[in-house]
Amino acid sequence: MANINFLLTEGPFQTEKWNTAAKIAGAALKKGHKVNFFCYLDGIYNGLSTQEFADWEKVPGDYFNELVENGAEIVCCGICVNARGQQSGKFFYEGIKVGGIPDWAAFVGGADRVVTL
Amino acid sequence: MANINFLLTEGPFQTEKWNTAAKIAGAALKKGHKVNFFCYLDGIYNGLSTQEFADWEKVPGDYFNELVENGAEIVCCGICVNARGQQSGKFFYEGIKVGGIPDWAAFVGGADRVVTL
Amino acid sequence: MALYLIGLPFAKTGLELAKRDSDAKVVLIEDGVYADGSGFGEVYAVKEDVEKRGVASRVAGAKVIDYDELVDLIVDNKVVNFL
Amino acid sequence: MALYLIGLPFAKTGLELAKRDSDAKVVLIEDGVYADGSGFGEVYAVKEDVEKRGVASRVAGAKVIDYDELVDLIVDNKVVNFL
Amino acid sequence: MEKKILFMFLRAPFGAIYYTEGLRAVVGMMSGLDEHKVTCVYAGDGAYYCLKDSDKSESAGYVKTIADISETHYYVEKESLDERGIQEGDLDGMFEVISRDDFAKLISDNDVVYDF
Amino acid sequence: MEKKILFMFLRAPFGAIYYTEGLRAVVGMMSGLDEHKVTCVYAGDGAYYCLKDSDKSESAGYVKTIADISETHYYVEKESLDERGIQEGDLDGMFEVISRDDFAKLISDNDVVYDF
Repeated sequence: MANINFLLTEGPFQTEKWNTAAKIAGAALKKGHKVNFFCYLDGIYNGLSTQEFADWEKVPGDYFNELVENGAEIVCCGICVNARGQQSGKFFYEGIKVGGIPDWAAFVGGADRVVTL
Repeated sequence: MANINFLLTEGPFQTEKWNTAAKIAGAALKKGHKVNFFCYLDGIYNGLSTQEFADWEKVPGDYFNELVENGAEIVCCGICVNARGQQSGKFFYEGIKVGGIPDWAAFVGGADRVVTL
Repeated sequence: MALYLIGLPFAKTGLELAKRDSDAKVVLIEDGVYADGSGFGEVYAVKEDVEKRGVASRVAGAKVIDYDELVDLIVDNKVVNFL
Repeated sequence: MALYLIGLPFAKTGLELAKRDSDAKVVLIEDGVYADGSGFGEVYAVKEDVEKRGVASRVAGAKVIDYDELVDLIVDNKVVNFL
Repeated sequence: MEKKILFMFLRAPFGAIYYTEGLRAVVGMMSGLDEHKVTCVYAGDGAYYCLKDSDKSESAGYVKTIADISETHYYVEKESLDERGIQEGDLDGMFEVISRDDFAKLISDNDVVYDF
Repeated sequence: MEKKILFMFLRAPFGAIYYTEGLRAVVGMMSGLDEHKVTCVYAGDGAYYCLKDSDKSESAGYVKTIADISETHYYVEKESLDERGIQEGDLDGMFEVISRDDFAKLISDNDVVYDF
């Protein structure tokens, strides 16, 4: 089994990166691979548990929460979180952590593959 | 004096649209023009009063708050605000309002000029 | 008179359209200052964007303007947004 | 073996680089499915992206793959990101 | 005051959300008190949206609402199609092909011009 | 495990923030426990960052920190410069010009390849 690290630098809704990331990572988890994410720049908005959009059955955050429930580790850049006014991630899903670039560097150190989205 | 409506569809930090918008609008207000903004899509993140970024003296939100203090009217798309997990704008600067596309349509109706950023 | 605000990635489309407007004034703004605005009667480039990018010599044919001057142009012309 | 993930706006650069790698496998993904991936031995296009965009006939030379197959390719090859 | 508004769709669908949020905006513009008149034009990478087989399910509701309010044209620029190797036969019937010269005329005929 | 990482800077500065947040990331990659080795390459619209007169104040601190950790190369692709009409004399001295063939070799020599 492989260890795949994702770098996600764009937020929900605005582009479809969140969707592609969730789909690839979800498929990887089902196949038994280890998956972790570092959310950088606007990527950190994907951790919010407070998204509400009546047009869609599920909001982007739900997909990332599910990834965590299925064993993915998700860490968001704390500098980016606070710069973007998201208050240390206090409204993030519980399993989505706030950390720093050292976490990302460690993910890369342990990764067999790195995918950016 | 002219009435200038800005449409802002990108958020703080990720691109420099927020900076260009704040600079043009600030110059317009100083010249005595009427300025209003409709923040759509990621543009709504510019309203947050909770941005913290030690590298910069002022964060993007501060510039928009100043525009409001100097007479600009800023309305954010409520659907976008809630989709993006920003809870009806409860952490927005007080003068930055949450509304809908009808507000935007009314701004356009009264505008002499429309600038998108 | 129409004022074409030209940024990236829409510069190519915007400049092609502006060429078909005999009254076009062109403003290169943000990453639009990397675009080739030659061939227009009135071309402007936003000072802060030119200086940050170090492209003064590349926009030599354009009049470099500050935000005050840009506001005057916006007020005096219909704005066509390509940025 | 290297797997080039090709999206927009980096498709042009990414495909030029992939051409210089005799072991390159190319995956057109997201808006990358609009790019011309012809001329490579192994070209893939992500099914969900192809279908949403209605470009099946434009990527006729590519093998259309689902996310499961994409994960297998990612696991089996070094990933080069251009998206 | 009622305005004539041109919505230019210039970004590739579906990488960015503008292709559908732009149409949501069109509905809003037409249904406000001022009843603005809107015209849509697709050019650059936005022209890909006009492909017959592209997924229009997300915006179908907006297109229907727009049609209920008033007759609205959806144009696509011929030069953008040619540059992308798109034939007229590849297009969805709702889109009318126009030349770049006609696109330029649309810009001059409208009061407000949005890039989406 | 220590990795060899290539950071490709492909976006135009300063429209998007990647030009400086990418260098912040480089610092972090080099200063972690694994002490990854990083190489930077500028290509496509990213090549504009290499202009002598572009504003590097925001990233100067990162560049200094990177130099303090280990010798790091900043390459720029010749073909990207040519396509943009940039002469070698227009470049800041910290950037070394390489051919596209050499860029391809960098990709194959590194374990991880980031597009910034």
